[in-house]
Amino acid sequence: MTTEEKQKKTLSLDRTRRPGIIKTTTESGFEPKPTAYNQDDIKNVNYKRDLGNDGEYPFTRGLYQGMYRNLLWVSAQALTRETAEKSRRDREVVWAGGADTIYLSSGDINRTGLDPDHPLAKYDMGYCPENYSWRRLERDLEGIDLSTAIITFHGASSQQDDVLCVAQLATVADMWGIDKKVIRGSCINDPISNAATSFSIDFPLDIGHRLNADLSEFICKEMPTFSPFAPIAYDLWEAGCNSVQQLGIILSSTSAYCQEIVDRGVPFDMIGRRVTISMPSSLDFFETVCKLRAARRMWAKIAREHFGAKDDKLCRLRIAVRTPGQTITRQQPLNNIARIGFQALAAVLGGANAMDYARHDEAYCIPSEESSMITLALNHIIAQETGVGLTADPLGGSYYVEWLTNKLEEEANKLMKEIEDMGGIWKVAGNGWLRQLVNGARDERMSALEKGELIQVGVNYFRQSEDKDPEIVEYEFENMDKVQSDLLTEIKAYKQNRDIKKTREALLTLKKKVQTKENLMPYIINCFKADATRSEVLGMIREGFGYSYDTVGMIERPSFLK
Amino acid sequence: MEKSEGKKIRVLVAKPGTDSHYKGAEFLCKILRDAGMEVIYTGRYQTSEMIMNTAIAEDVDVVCLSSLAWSQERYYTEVAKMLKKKGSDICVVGGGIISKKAIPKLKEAGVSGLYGPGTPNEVIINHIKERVKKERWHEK
Amino acid sequence: MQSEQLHSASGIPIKAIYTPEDTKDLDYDKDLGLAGQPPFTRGPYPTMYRGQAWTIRRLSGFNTPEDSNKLYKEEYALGQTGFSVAPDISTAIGVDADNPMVEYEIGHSGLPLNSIDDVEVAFDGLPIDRVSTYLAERGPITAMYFANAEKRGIDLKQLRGTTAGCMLSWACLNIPKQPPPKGYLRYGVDFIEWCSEVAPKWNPICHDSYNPRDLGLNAFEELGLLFAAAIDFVEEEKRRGRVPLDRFVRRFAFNTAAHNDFFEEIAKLRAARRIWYKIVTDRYKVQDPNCAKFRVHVQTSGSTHTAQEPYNNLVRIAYQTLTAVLGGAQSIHANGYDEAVCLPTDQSMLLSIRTEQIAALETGVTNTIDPLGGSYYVEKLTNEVEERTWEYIKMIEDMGGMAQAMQDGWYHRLLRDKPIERQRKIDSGEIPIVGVNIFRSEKEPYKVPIFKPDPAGSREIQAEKLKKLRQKRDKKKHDAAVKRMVDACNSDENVYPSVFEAVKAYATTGEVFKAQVDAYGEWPYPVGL
Amino acid sequence: MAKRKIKILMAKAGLEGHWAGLIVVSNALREAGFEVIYGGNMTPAQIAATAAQEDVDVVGISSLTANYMLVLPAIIRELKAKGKGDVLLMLGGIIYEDDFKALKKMGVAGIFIPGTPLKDIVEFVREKTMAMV
Repeated sequence: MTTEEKQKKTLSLDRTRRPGIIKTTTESGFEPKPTAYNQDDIKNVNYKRDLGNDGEYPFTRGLYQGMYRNLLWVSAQALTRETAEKSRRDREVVWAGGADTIYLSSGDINRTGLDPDHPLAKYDMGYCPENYSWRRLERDLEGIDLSTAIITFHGASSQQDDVLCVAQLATVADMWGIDKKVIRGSCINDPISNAATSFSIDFPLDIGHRLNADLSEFICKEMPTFSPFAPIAYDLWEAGCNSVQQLGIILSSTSAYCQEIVDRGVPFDMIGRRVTISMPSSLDFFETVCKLRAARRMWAKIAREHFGAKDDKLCRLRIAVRTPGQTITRQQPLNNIARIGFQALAAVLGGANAMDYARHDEAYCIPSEESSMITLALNHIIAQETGVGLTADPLGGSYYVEWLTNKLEEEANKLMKEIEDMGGIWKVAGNGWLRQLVNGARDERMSALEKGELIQVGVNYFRQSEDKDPEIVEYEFENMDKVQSDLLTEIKAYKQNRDIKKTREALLTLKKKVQTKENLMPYIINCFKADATRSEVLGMIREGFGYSYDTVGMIERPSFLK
Repeated sequence: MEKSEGKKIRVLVAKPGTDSHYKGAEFLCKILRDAGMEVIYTGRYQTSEMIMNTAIAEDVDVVCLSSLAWSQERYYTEVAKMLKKKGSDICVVGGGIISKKAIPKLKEAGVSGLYGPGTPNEVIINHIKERVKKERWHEK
Repeated sequence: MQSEQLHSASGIPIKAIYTPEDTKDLDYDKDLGLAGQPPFTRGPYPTMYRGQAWTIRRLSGFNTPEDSNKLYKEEYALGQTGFSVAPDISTAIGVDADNPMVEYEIGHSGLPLNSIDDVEVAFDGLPIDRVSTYLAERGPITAMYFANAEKRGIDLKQLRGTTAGCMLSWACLNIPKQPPPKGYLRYGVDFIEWCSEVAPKWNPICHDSYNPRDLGLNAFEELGLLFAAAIDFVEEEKRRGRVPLDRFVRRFAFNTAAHNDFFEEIAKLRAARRIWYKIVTDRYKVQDPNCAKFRVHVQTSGSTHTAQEPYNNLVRIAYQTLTAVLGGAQSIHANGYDEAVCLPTDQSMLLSIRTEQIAALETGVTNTIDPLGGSYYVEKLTNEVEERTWEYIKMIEDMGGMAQAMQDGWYHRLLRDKPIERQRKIDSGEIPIVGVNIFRSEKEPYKVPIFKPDPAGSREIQAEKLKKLRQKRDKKKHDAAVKRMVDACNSDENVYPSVFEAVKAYATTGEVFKAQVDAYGEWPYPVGL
Repeated sequence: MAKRKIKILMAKAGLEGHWAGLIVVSNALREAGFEVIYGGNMTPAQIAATAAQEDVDVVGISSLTANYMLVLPAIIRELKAKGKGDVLLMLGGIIYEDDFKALKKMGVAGIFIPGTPLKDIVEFVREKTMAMV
């Protein structure tokens, strides 16, 4: 036990009175007034203009009439295992347990833009699907009716990965002879937060910019029931950003991404219905609630005022919420169940449209089946036991909640204005300003944790000695050596047995098309159909833009492409 | 005279493999510098060979490996082995999300520390100082 | 998958959306006011958790006073900020450990406290002069506690804590050797009078609706019982006129259960504060508003826990805890997640304390006061709960008050029928319980660590102590003190001064209770199918 | 001839107060057509005496204070003494899994933890008492 902890301990043994709360500011640093809020604090609120009923512009109180009374949020559970068979086996367990989506999150290799046979991949391969070819994805989707399923791609902060995932999905659909228009789902496709956080490999922003627009346009035209993008404020939170920064950056990105395709002549009507963002449910309970309410209101105004949406339905912002893995502590892992519980409840009270939960054992292993089932039960307990879904926006009208919602909107608008004045979000993402902002936020949070201003119970507050074995069952990977050598044999065979001329032609065409204004998606899809692998596709695009073939600069372009 | 006390401790902070979580590593660099050590950061996407070569070229006392990917067990042991093979006595310290099972194997391979998230800074710093002191006794 | 309920857990119809329309009759100053201001709807104190977090306490105690003392020290080290003492059944019914009647009860679901010596051991080394203590008993044990405090040189005038002493929870425990309700009332009121004089900072009674609620009553029925019982006490004192009513009610405390219906539980606590304020000021014309503060200890509901997938209970406990926080409770007991599987392990004890700390220190819900105040839904629901509660109180008063309703068996018929009704609703799926009647997993359930108390031997230890006690005490002094106590019980003077003297003369718990019960005769509970 | 009604004595071993479970199960059994004698809190001697006097076929015991390992042997002893060693004995409440074996060995035919669907308990009794009628 450190001296500091000792002090805490003796202090705790010598409490003469209960302490007041230690941190009296919200996550975004607002200092609520010492007395209770009352109607004077929301004098300026005009019900019709600022709130409106459920399902009415500006959607502050929820996107749909009656909200969860009629339709619960979508509950997603990411789960991947070391082999396709195991992944399917365990996914079927969570589907049976009430998870609604086919949630495919890529691993480090895909996100870095490598194939399993890359030298840097040797030990990392196999922990995730490793869909280097469309046939691998096909295996994940085997026996699934694409016209009824909801497919969620989570490139986990690697946008090029989202592009390739959707391209592979489109390939599978074509190969199966399924109309892409019926496929429901979403991808992140957010190059700006990549640039801001570089949670994945630093991918050239000019490529990201082009691919983002190509993918969005392609989805809007070819897959109208699929979300073209879901800018990920979640990553911003993990990087240290508070609610104001999340709102300001993510809504700037969202409208920038819309602008891109509008500029390409796609009517806003085709985008408006699918606009989605991915928000974290951070620790601060009421900021999470208000953040979601503010986001809907802010976007509704942007859609109407900036994009001239006539139909209110086009002003709806869908919000998918994830509870942050970063709040999961390794100390006393079962405490995390309460954390996830509070974060999830806040999101539901804020009117989330989809939920995706961290698991309490994440600081030890990839989610075990047990932890996944507990989180699913948590989802069902909110939905079926707590009765919070009985009425839409149950907190609407609360003096504090309305005040905080206004405050967040006000501050976030300032940030959006600031970004606009500096030349727009693409500009500040490119010139490093955004990255600086994020790093600053990160350092602040780190030092707050260090100083104990930001409390993590069991970590920097009432920490226990850790000799006690945590009550969790770790998921264990089986026989990774074999999994990995099998994977290598497989990809070797795949590359040998393909019609190399066809592959070569498709890839070189793609590279050529980079110089044109054409949408690259069809050409990427052609490459996959011609059995090209991910890194080959990526390599051609990179070279087309004048970058090195390999994202980590270790290998040369394969000989057949020379 | 004893290196760990006289000369500044030189640390190489390295991220093996494709794991992209850099926050832990960058934060580690910061706190070690604040603790008066000389810190070199390899950045992400390193192979064991690259790490070993830098470590020897830079003549560091300690290599701190950080990874949140499941390959860490093999990378950490590999780096430790390679350094031994080269006759180097550079100590290898590991951190990240490490499964309970892996810990004994890593210790056996000579990788110490193995701190998970939420470890107080001074615990890491003290460990590195102690470890270096122990390994450098012969330079007295 | 769609939520079927369109009414709250207690059957209040819930609309799809609440708007300013629903609160247009709300008169802010009259109905809400700021926290610490009448009618205290938004909280009894002006700064609430910003000034002082709620007390974290868990009702606990097992095996022997010695073992329990260790447990209390452990809990305190983990950050618990108050002690909460559960006597075992033998102590609860007031029978000494060496009585064959309680052969199998010693040290079960609580600790035995047979004499002032046991109390001394149980609290040895604990800072009872600074931290408040809750005693789940009716008076005699508190007398021992006071005597022990005196012995430790603590000024009783400064002593903080609470004595349960509520007839609602005792009667529904359905245990033998109990006096009839009017006896309860008499000793209860005696105790309040006595405390208000010797220990004015002590809460002499905690009206407690936890047990009836957990047997299947709904939110407003719970409040109805709670206040009907409290009113009985005030009426009794009004009849006696021994102490001024403001002094009498000043330190009334309350104990409720937190159930699953999130907003109804919050509304319940807000409504309760407004109702109690009206009772004290409007009905009893007590001038000092401080006497009208509804101060409440909330315990999460054991009846909502499932033995299936026990870790799911951590979620239920977290949400129930949050309702207590958002509802403005002064003290909270988060249950152990494993209480449907075993007696709480030290791991589950730690987790429930942590759950409260996470709510208090990580979520920021304590940043402001009554954060839900003004919400169209919550304010409307608060009014709805209040209305129905008044009706329920009236119904009980029409039966002649709570004590009379108990005497007549109404209360016990209620407690017999409610669990059956609840079970029907669970079987029919009207009350959905995850893992039990929905999403029930067919798989082999995962294991959770188990704590198994071993009270075997507790009985011998306690019996031995009693033997020694009976030898060591000054027989003459003791017999005289007990006689004074018995005489007091059989007259209509306040019994507690004599109880205080008796326990100091080493009268045992059994002797004190016997004197009290004999004066009225044991009351046979009117329970059967 | 008409089947006779199966008689069941339902009681709490000892004095603890959590009797909701006992009432709920007793009621379910009665609604299922059994003749239920609701004993409430009883000592082992009282249980055996009533069992003999009423000549019951089944005795149901509820325990939530983990005192069952002390009480059940006593109950069984008393039952045998009263010549009712052959009754169908069931136990419900907070029962530790690692006691199941010992309890079965003791002669407890059915063990039911919280959350057991009532119909399962009713079914159990019906099945086990089939032979008796």
